[in-house]
Amino acid sequence: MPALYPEKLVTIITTDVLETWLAKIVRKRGASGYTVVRARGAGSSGEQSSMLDIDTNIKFHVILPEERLAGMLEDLECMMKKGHHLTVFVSEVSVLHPEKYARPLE
Amino acid sequence: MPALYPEKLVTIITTDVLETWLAKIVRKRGASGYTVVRARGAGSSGEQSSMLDIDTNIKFHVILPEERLAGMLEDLECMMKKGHHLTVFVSEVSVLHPEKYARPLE
Amino acid sequence: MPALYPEKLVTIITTDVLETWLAKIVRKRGASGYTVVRARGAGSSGEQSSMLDIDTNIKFHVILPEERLAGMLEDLECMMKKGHHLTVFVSEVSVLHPEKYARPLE
Amino acid sequence: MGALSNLLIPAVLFFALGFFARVVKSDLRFPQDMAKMLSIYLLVAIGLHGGYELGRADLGVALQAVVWALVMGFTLPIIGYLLLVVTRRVSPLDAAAVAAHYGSVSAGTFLAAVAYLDSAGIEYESYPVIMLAVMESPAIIVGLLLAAWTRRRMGRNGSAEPAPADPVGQGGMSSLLHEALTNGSVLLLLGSLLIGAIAAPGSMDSLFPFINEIFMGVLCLFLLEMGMEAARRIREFRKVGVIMVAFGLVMPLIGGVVGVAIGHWALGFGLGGTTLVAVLGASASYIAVPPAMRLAVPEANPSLYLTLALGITFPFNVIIGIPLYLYLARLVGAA
Amino acid sequence: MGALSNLLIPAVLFFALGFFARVVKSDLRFPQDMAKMLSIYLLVAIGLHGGYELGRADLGVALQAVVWALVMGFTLPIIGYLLLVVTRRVSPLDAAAVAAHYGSVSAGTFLAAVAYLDSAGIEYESYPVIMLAVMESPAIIVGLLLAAWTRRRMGRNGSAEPAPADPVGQGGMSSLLHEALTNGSVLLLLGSLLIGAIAAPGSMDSLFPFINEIFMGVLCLFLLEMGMEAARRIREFRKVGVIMVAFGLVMPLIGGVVGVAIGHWALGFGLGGTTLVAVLGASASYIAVPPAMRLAVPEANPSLYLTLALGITFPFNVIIGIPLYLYLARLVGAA
Amino acid sequence: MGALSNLLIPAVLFFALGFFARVVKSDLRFPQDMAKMLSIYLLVAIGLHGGYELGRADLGVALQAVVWALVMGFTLPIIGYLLLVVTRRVSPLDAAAVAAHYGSVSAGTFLAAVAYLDSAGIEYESYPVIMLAVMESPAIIVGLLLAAWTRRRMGRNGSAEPAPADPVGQGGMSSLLHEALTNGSVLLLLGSLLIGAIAAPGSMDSLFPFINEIFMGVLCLFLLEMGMEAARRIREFRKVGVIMVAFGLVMPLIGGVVGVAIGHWALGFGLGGTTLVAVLGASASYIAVPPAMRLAVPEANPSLYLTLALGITFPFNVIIGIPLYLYLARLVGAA
Ligand SMILES: Nc1ncnc2c1ncn2[C@@H]1O[C@H](COP(=O)(O)O)[C@@H](O)[C@H]1O
Ligand SMILES: Nc1ncnc2c1ncn2[C@@H]1O[C@H](COP(=O)(O)O)[C@@H](O)[C@H]1O
Ligand SMILES: Nc1ncnc2c1ncn2[C@@H]1O[C@H](COP(=O)(O)O)[C@@H](O)[C@H]1O
Ligand code: NA
Ligand code: NA
Ligand code: NA
Repeated sequence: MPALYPEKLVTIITTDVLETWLAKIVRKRGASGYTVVRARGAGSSGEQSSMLDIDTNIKFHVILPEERLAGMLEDLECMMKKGHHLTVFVSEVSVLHPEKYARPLE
Repeated sequence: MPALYPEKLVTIITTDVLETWLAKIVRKRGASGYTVVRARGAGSSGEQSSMLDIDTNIKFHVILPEERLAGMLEDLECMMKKGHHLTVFVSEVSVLHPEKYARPLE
Repeated sequence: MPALYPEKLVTIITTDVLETWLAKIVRKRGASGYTVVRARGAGSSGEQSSMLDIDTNIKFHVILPEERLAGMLEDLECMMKKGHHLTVFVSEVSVLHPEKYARPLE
Repeated sequence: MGALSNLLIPAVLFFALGFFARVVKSDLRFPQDMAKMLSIYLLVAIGLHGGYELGRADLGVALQAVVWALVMGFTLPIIGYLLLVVTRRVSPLDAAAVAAHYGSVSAGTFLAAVAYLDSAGIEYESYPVIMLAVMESPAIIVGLLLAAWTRRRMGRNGSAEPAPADPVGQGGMSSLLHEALTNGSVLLLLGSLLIGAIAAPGSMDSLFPFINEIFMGVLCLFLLEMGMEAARRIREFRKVGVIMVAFGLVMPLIGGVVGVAIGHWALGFGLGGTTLVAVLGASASYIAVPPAMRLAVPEANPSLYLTLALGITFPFNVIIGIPLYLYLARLVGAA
Repeated sequence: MGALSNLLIPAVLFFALGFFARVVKSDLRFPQDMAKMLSIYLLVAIGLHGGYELGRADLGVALQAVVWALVMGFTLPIIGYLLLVVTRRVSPLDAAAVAAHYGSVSAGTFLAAVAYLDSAGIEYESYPVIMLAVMESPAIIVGLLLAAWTRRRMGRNGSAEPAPADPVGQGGMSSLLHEALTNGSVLLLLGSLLIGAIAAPGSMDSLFPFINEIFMGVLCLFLLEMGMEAARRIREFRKVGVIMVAFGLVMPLIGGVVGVAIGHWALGFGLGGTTLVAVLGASASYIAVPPAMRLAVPEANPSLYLTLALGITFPFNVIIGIPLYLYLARLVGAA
Repeated sequence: MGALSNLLIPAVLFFALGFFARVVKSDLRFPQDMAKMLSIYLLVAIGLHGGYELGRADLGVALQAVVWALVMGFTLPIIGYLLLVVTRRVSPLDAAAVAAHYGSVSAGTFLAAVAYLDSAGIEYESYPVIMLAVMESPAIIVGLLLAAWTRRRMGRNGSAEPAPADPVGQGGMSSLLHEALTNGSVLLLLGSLLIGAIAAPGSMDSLFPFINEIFMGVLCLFLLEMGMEAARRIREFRKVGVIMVAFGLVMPLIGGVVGVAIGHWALGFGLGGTTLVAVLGASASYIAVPPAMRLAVPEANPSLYLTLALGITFPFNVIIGIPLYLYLARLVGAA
């Protein structure tokens, strides 16, 4: 079996208006990429039906090495302090080629 | 680094016809919100190509505190007993502000 | 509380052109099904905006028993060796009815 | 004009093209929501058009048409259920779910028939559009009743444990009835009919190009996609078994004959109108009924009813059924 | 012609149908991106149409119209902000975000008014289209300035800790201004206006069927969806409170009166044009301003401004406002 | 009429608008599937239109056109491959993948040329549409062969380890050939051509408004989106390097000259038809070939061929190429 190596997966659920900002954070914090999925949902700021541009959510995923996690979370924390609604969670995952996730996105 | 706290993430994959029922369960079981993503797939009940209304799947996510997990799973179990096809799995995640997930959705 | 059993969740992020190949691997390796979500993103092979057919990503999920994981990963490894760009990660999940994931997809 | 040349209308040809694309495993694929969007347009266009004419038509006949639509919608599922139970090939709950589809109608088949009549230069009444709108709900209701009755009977025979309590109290009859009556496509069609009928005189003029000129083209694209879907479903015919496939071919014939009878004798329609009523009887829903059955009869196997309605009955009707019902309508008309 | 029969135009009826569908909890639902696609078509069609006429119109008047549009776009949010601050029902930042919406415009309301005038056979100038295009940006800019000013004042009073540094340096004024000026729908509308005005003579002919014939039908579908969205939002009216609902009804009246005054006296438009300017003043944006406010004023509650703009002011304008502003325009015209 | 006023046709202006929107970093964005839907419409419309005319045209010439299309589709990639290998700027597999794109065609460029000719009042034959349909597949096949041959040569030189066994046996030549021949857009275009040609007389009439009247508008929206995509891709031109950019400008010129020669001398077309054949030669696929290359030549870098085809060659052809090829066609026609 191919060897597996531990990495962190950060998932952020929020309005799609913030997508470009999140992509900037990814670059700034040296992650190797990100993946975005369109979503709808409900939470403390009401329902987001994804029917209009103004109420579409995204699920934003970033895999990154443990040592880069703290910086990323600090930036997210800072956005939340400014008033943005982010649902953030971190999971443990195992990847096939860890060197792929060490190369920052240009 | 901002502190992280453990929560449970329940993911349900099923036909989108059941979305409103799942949202009702979320409210009933006191989760703070949910997120839905459109999906296609295949399983024991055939292929769901997501091309027509009648064969679209959803991935339904709920983050909730460990102590509310059992109730949620019981409701899902009960739906499955009635014949509904649900693919359910639970993962361990870490979140930034656990109090956010303790406040039930109105 | 309903009992939970451990399974492996394999997630593959790649171009949607490879979807049918991944579905073939799922069948070959005896997984019970798969779920696909449309995605966009960025990585070492540039941005995939999901605006045209030619730059759409997918998130491809397969839940399968631990003993079938190795075979699946070998096939994915082999695709990557041929030059395909796959972002692959494995997570630990708990499911309600493990027998569901033991029955291979026909 | 030969029967074959009858089939050479673009709407049918596009259906065949879609079917062919799947058979040769082409990667031709529509964007996810395109079929839905096209069908919204088609429902609105046919609704406005029919409503506009109904607003100028005989309300008595319209009412009669509604009544007969309800009769068909309630009767056909019962016939289907009995046939299926007799074959003993499927569980009684599967039978209830499948039967419900045949009491309802397929807008795609109906529109293909309209294109067929148009290209043959045959006129038709506007009443069948309103029948199209009202037949969805009774079929769902009968399906629910048949399933409930089956469950009770099975329970009495001890062959099934009592259903567990519903976690969200949503599987109940009343909430399912509500869904049957407020179904989205029913509402859209009825609403458009009403708007077409009551819109201020003159204000409809600016809508006519939209509902008339691009109608046939949109229908062609819709049937192209439905051809692909039908071909995808027909592959499963081996799983459903030859008896069930036979049901999927016989049931539309029964519905078509019933429809011809109702159209000609009960409603006194002409050749075109009678053919359309036959198509209403013969066609099986693949829009409103499947989700209703998923919610109400979760024990039934969706791929069974989808394969039958979409993979067997739908292409049968588009290719063979429509000219056949027209032929029958001509027969009774000449009699 | 009675006021009621005025409302019986398809565009308004489809809005009502969508509203009704949500009220009875129908499962009628448009595909995710359909409203967006329809609105792209509508913006392009109205832009090309308006541009074609502007290319043949008086540039002096066009310039005047732009100036007055800017004046409205800058003034109305300030009026709204003051009103809201006086009620003391919402935080000052909420007030800034809400007010910005009322300086901007709702293309859906504007188009409903166009349909209304068309069906009443009332002519209108093409200048209001260009005003529609330019009013989005100033409103956003005033919103940003009001929020910045509010934050500074709150900071001085010690009632707020200083905002944390922006992790991506994107919340800054200049990057937000850039977004206000290059907003997608503004660009699309301005671009189409320009193309309509400069396209080589003759080359527009092949476009006219596209922008004219199907326009009303597309508008009906768009308003159907917006009716559903309005109904979904109006349910939240209890959360926003009765004072805020009153604001959502009074503010369009103020904007409508201002618009009538500007249209009639400042710009010298006729009955139709004056009505359209009133609608520009009265309507509140639900396309460009909400995302801008989400980015720039994250502390404000989105469901507050969306409920007001989409759930209260939008249906009010479509059902009551448009005929009312026409009535006002007729009054001042007769004076 | 000056060259500039030639460019002031709406189709080209909308392309420029989309390009501009990206350059100023506007947030204008189409819904995900809108470009796909528009292109389905465009392929069906042009197919039906062309098929209808081909059904009434000379089959001998049509056959000749097909043969010459195959010749172009097979030859141009080989020319491109040799050019690229000579530059030594890209790996041989990259060269194979890039070259394949230039043997195929871009429907968007073709349609822009049609709009261009229409607005200039220049007539054109219907045969180029069928050439458009058949040129996709040979280019893919040559691409596969070039890649296979390159891999064998590299293997012989020991510069590459043997490719690992395919886990799903899908990378094989035969399954890739199947994909080349059943490609979705090829099938859609060929199917529509056939339907246009064989549809029962009279039955096409109800389709004409759909395929004619809204055609130019849909094309404008499509080119608007493609303008945005081209601008997004052109930003990467620095990554691909100046030599490759030069290739993206020279290759269409070669293809255009070849096309003019074939159109004028081999096929005897008039001014319009010759220009369209030149556009077929000059344009590079960004629909069918890229996914085929992803599957068949995974070692090649997609952003290389997408940047060239979509970011360099496509805008070059739309803005400069089309008038240039028309000029060339006029030259040889006058000679
Ligand atoms: N408990 C939860 N589980 C899953 N998703 C959630 C949860 N809470 C919030 N979300 C998602 O996060 C978005 C913003 O949440 P909120 O900030 O609570 O409004 C919602 O629209 C949901 O999509
Ligand atoms: N092993 C699996 N891995 C991932 N998704 C699955 C799996 N099995 C089923 N699914 C998803 O769950 C849906 C319903 O599955 P089923 O109940 O097996 O028909 C399928 O359409 C898939 O989307
Ligand atoms: N670090 C990462 N985190 C999340 N998704 C990633 C990451 N790296 C790559 N991806 C996804 O995988 C796709 C292919 O990546 P790549 O092979 O690096 O081009 C990208 O388009 C992203 O959607
Ligand atoms: Na029926
Ligand atoms: Na306003
Ligand atoms: Na070419």
